[in-house]
Amino acid sequence: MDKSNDNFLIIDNISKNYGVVQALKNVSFTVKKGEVYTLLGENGAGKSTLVKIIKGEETPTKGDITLDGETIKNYSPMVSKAMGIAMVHQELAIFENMTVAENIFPACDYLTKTGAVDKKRLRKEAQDRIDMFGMDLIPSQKMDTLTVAQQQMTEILRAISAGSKCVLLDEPTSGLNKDETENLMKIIDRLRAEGITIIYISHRIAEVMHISDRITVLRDGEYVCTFVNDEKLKEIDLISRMVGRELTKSLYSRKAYTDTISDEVFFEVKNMNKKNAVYDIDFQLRKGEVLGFFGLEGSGTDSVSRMIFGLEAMESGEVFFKGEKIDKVTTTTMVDKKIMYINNNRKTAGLLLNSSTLNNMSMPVLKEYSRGAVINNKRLTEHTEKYVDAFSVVIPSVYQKPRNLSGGNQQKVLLSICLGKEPELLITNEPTRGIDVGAKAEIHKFLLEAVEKGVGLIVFSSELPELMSLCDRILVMKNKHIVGEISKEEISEEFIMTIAAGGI
Amino acid sequence: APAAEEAAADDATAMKGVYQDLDPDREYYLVSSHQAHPYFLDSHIGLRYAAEYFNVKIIAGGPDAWDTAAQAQALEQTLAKNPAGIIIRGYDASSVDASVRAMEAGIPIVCTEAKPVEGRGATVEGALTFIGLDNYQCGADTSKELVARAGDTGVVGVQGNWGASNTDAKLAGLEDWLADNAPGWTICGYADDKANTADSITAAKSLINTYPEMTAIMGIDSSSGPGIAGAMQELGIEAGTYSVVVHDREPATLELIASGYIDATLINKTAGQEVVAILVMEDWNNGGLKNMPISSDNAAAGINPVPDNMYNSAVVIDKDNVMYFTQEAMPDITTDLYNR
Amino acid sequence: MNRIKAPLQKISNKFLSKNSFKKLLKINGSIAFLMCLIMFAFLAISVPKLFFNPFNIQALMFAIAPEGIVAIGMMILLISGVFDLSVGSVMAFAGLMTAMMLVAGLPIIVCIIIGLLVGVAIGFINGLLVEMAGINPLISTIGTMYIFRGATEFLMVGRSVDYNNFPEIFVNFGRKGFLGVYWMFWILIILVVVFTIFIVTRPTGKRLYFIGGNENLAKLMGIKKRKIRIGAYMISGLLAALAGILMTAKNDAANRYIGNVTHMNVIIACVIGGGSLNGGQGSIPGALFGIIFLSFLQNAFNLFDFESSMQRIILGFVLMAVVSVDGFMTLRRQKELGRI
Amino acid sequence: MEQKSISTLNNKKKFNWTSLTIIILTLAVFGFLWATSDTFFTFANIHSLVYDTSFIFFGVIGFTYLMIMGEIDLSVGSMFAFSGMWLGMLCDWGLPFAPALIIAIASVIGIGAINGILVVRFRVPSMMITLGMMTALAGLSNLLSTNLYGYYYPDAYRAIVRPTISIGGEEVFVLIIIMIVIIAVLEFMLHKTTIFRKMYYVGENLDTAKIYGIKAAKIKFITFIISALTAGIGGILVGSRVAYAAPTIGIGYEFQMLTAAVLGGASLFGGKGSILRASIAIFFLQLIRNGMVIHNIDPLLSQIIVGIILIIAVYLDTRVNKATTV
Ligand SMILES: Nc1ncnc2c1ncn2[C@@H]1O[C@H](COP(=O)(O)OP(=O)(O)OP(=O)(O)O)[C@@H](O)[C@H]1O
Ligand SMILES: Nc1ncnc2c1ncn2[C@@H]1O[C@H](COP(=O)(O)OP(=O)(O)OP(=O)(O)O)[C@@H](O)[C@H]1O
Ligand SMILES: [Mg+2]
Ligand SMILES: [Mg+2]
Repeated sequence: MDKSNDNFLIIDNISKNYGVVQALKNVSFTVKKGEVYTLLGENGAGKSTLVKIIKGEETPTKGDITLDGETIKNYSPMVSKAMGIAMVHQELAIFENMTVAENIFPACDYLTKTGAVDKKRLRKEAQDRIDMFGMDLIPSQKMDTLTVAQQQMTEILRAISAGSKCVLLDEPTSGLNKDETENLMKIIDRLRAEGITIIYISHRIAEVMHISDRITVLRDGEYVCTFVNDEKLKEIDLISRMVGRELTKSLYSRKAYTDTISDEVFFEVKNMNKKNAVYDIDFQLRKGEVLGFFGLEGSGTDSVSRMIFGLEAMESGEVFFKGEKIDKVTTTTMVDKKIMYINNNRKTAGLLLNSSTLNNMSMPVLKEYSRGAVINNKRLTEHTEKYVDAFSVVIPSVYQKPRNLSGGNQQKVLLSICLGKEPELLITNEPTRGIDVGAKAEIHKFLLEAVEKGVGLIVFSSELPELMSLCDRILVMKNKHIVGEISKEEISEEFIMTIAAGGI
Repeated sequence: APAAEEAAADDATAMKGVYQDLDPDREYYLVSSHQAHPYFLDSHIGLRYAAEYFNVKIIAGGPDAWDTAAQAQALEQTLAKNPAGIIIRGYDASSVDASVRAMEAGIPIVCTEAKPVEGRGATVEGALTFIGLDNYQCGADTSKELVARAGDTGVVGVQGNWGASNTDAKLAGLEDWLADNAPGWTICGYADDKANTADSITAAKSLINTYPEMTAIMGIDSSSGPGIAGAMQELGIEAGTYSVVVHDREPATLELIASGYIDATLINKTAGQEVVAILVMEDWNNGGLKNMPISSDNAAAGINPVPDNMYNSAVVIDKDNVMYFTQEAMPDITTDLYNR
Repeated sequence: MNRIKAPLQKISNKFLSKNSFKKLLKINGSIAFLMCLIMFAFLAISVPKLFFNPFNIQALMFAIAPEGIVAIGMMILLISGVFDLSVGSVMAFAGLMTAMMLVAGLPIIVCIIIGLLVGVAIGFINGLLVEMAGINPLISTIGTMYIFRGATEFLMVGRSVDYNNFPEIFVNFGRKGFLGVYWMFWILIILVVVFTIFIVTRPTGKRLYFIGGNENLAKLMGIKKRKIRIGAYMISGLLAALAGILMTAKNDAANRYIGNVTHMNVIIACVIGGGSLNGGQGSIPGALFGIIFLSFLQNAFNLFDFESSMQRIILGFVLMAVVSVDGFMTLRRQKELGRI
Repeated sequence: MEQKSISTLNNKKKFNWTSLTIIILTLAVFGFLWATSDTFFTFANIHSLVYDTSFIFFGVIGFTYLMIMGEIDLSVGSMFAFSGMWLGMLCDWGLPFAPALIIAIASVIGIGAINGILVVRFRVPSMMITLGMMTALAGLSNLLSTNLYGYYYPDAYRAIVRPTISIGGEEVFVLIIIMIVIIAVLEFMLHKTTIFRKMYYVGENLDTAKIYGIKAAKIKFITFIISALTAGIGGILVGSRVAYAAPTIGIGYEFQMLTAAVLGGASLFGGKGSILRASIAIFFLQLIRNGMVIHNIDPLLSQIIVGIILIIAVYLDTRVNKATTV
């Protein structure tokens, strides 16, 4: 590890205001050359804002940035690019219409003598990068033919191949599975060995503790403290500094309700198939039970969740709810039967980002709150306020748009919409994706409260701790079908991973 | 009316003999934009008559909508069929180049209806002759007709499809004549009827509502007549309140003359211009017109012996003669020789 | 080292290599190319005499060249994710400007440059409206379409000057050629080659695709999105002006009707040629093949004396079919990947 | 986390000033014309302007709905021409008026269904599909108009738009009353009824609406039918008014409606729009034309004026919106 003492980056008293919102308040710290420096904090803590400022995409309201000993005026993405700073954005940022090679080198870095883009060279350089990091990509392949994980890896390759001195990674692993994450960790190790500075953001604490040299915690836009990542550092320290209070593990895990599970089959899928997506899917959810689905990226869990809710068509298969066969599985029939779905990406589908929260909450319950076709807006507002209160969504008014809420609050709105329908069955796909531990715990609490009231719950998740704390039974998928079933007693991280990653 | 029909049919068959012996494969074309416009009704009648009369095949081609570039394209591609002659419409200059090449290749062209360059003296480049209405004169005649019907003083509003070249010339003639010959008349306002009956009603209503002192309306587009009358009907104004003089012979216009909303309409001899165009080209092909003794050798001298312009004067239709112009009254010529 | 598993990708790769025909179809613009080939074969076999007639070949060159030139600019815009409905108005307005300067007696080259600069300026205005004022391209270019069509009519109609009878050199620029190919067609060929090379090899050309694919990301990657889009609008304006000037030269007259349907034709052609309103795809040869296909279709209509209204009915359905087939293929590929 | 109770917070719905843009513009032009002309503010003139508005109004209903859905229908102009002439053709073939009307309406619905199914099924841009339909319908209309040369529509057909009723001593066209009732009903429905609320949802984010059981594809499909239907009704009314087949009817209406819908606050990205304001925008365009006649402004300038107003209005709208949404 390169432990040279010169500081690569000095953040000096940076503040950032968005209108009345103060995203960052007088944040100062120093990043050394060649270290992996992690920013940790709840949703809305200001991490993304901070790295955007470092990249020059946002201008701080106040404060200075000193890079490589030089205090920068007139900062911009162009300046930071020239200084060798590259960034992986929190949201997938790729050009779907271009090839892998072009996505790795969007600046068309290699030109022939005549000034033309040197395609051969681009491909070769891209292939070199790909090989260097042991990935299975083809430079000439179009991006829209790749899986999300492959797209994310391509984006990471772009950041580290720009001749960078410093790479900013904002939640790069949110779309990656375990293998891919490990691979990324190796890449980061290697970059560190080359003396490249890494600023890293992730909500996955284990990962953070594995890779970081130092960890800075931000809370509500303020600098809290910096930990040196050594043996003494405990997960619970980080978490408590993030949320500002002690957090016990009990909040996380579900009590054993196994005795309350009846033999009655509540929801059942028989022999569901779809070409290139999944095959032979059979499972039952019993009354009072929480069923989990686990699978690595590409294993087909996402498709199963969407197909049983009618978001994708199945080629064959039958779905039974409370003993009755559902003739046509479409989202409309499912919602009519009070089956709700929490989508894994609230931005592309799940929330109307530009409509009021009131409108969002109204979506599934319009019928309930209207006489004939006429909507009763007053009762709808009451309904919205009730749920917003119950789920402690921090929001100035029901007319606020979700676009202006933080990730955790957006997720709570999403949950409110679904629970507002008073569902009998809730299918959740990554119910706590990319939100901080505090919000995560709250959402788990709400979900389990719903289960206690008799709501059926199926959880699709890529986070094992989440599944382990919520579920009575976990089905593991691999290669597009179900390969194993694990009961509450047998659940252990190692066991699940062996099945999912192909040990058995 | 039936009598007129019989007479026309008789004439056609009676004269046929002269042209029956000629090569039966002669093919003439009418290439024009805006084929779907009702205005073409008269052209079709004329061309049916001409096809029978001259025993020639006639084909109409070109775009149905307003697209002069497509007209030029259709003309150029028609040349590939080496026709005996082509009637073109000179709505604008886009067909001139192709006409020039056609004439150079020995395909006679006659331009009817509109000239690419307005103005009385202007000749049409690349055509034997122009046959059609003298728009400027027609405008003047419109004013003359108005004064004849409505007296020496009055206030008149004018509407038309502003932006079309023939409207331009008509308006100029109309204004000039009034200024020179009718000091008692003033033009109070102008409205755009966009060559469209619905918009024409709106335009006429604007004129009527805005200028209470107005006593007459002139409409110089084919949609003007139905538009003005439609406006009067919608506003509950009785027929005859305004002196209305318009152009063209849309069936609706003729009906409105009969019912008194419109005093008179001035029309082109549209069917005639097409018949004469075929006549000119037939005779050109037979050598008659080609060799008229203007010079010892017209081709060598590089001159066009045919008159440069053959102007129609406008025909006035009013209550007294409208029954001879209605669609039912017109001869029903059927022929296999014309494709419309 | 762990290899990242990519089962789906492997499936799609197998699928690709097995079907080289399908692979061919994936090359942008190849559908338009195939459609051109089919039309060509059809015409060449069914009416060889008419199709290969020099008049017809000339007509095709005249039909393809101006719209082809405009289509290059439109395709560049489509690739970068925007479009321009004002191209037709630019053609008319720039042509009129050049004509006015010629009539005023300025040197030809100056007149042409002024006309081209007018096009560039309007393109610049469009670019500013879209990129700086943030007005959607549909709205902003409809606005400029209205404005410059209106300005053309305003400047031409009712003026006593006729903008025609230009110097012979200028007219020959529109009517004559070299080696049997018209100047405007040479210009088209050169422009297609130049812009294809530009798009395929130059970094700026590539950047158009980045911008069209994901404009926000392109901005973050340091691509000067605004500059490039404004530049693209200026090129589109320039090319439209060039086409307008060429048409003006060919007509030997300024013409207010030039380009009144060009914007629609050109967008249709570009979409047939592989462009997309969503941006990020398309190619210059694709645009050319789109125009050639439409010209062949029109040619077939004209050579077979097709009923003119039927032409548009067929054209409309062809467009709907092409767009639907494209959508269907995209959907199927997504399904095969298990994405939906 | 300390949770503020929602009811103590400011939960007054913020008034959206941009929705007034077109109303203010219209009032300004109206006031200007009133002040500068004696003949403008007369019953006859205002009645005429409103009556003229009522025809294209029908087209703009469906057009605006589609824009709310984030789609566009360029075939509305051709549809205006087609529906009227198709009904005329059916009458000319000797059908009694009532069945002819039913067939004409059914055909129009069928055309909307074709647009809808292609867009929904193949997920292609509606602009291109409806551009194709616009071209095809224009060809069809011309075919019809050629066949209807010289044919005068039967009395039953002509009679549709002619009835008037007496209000305060003045004869008012029933069509105007119908228009006002429809606007009121639609504006109410737009804010208060489930189906129209769902349209906004689908317009803003189709995938989201789907997750909550809203039949997004079906609603979109129906909206295409509504668009064709309202344009078709408008065309039949214009046919009734004009009383014979005129092939130039409807040319350029798609752009007029787009101008009106956008001036009325609709966005090309969907999720926004109002029938009331779009109707006011049509009235506004009528005012402009009327003003040009009143002040004897060269009619050739009208395109330039409309173009400039369109750009300025949309520019202001984007500016003001940007300032208020953050
Ligand atoms: N464009 C913006 N406009 C207004 N406020 C903003 C904007 N961007 C960020 N904020 C505010 O700044 C705060 C910090 O946001 P930031 O994105 O930095 O959080 P974060 O720590 O990255 O959260 P997450 O874990 O959700 O990614 C937010 O709570 C928000 O209120
Ligand atoms: N236009 C805006 N106005 C106000 N706040 C904004 C705006 N845009 C973004 N923000 C704030 O920026 C913060 C981060 O936004 P971002 O979209 O990165 O969050 P997220 O990705 O939803 O959260 P997470 O990181 O949990 O996935 C949010 O807290 C949000 O409140
Ligand atoms: Mg963030
Ligand atoms: Mg965030």
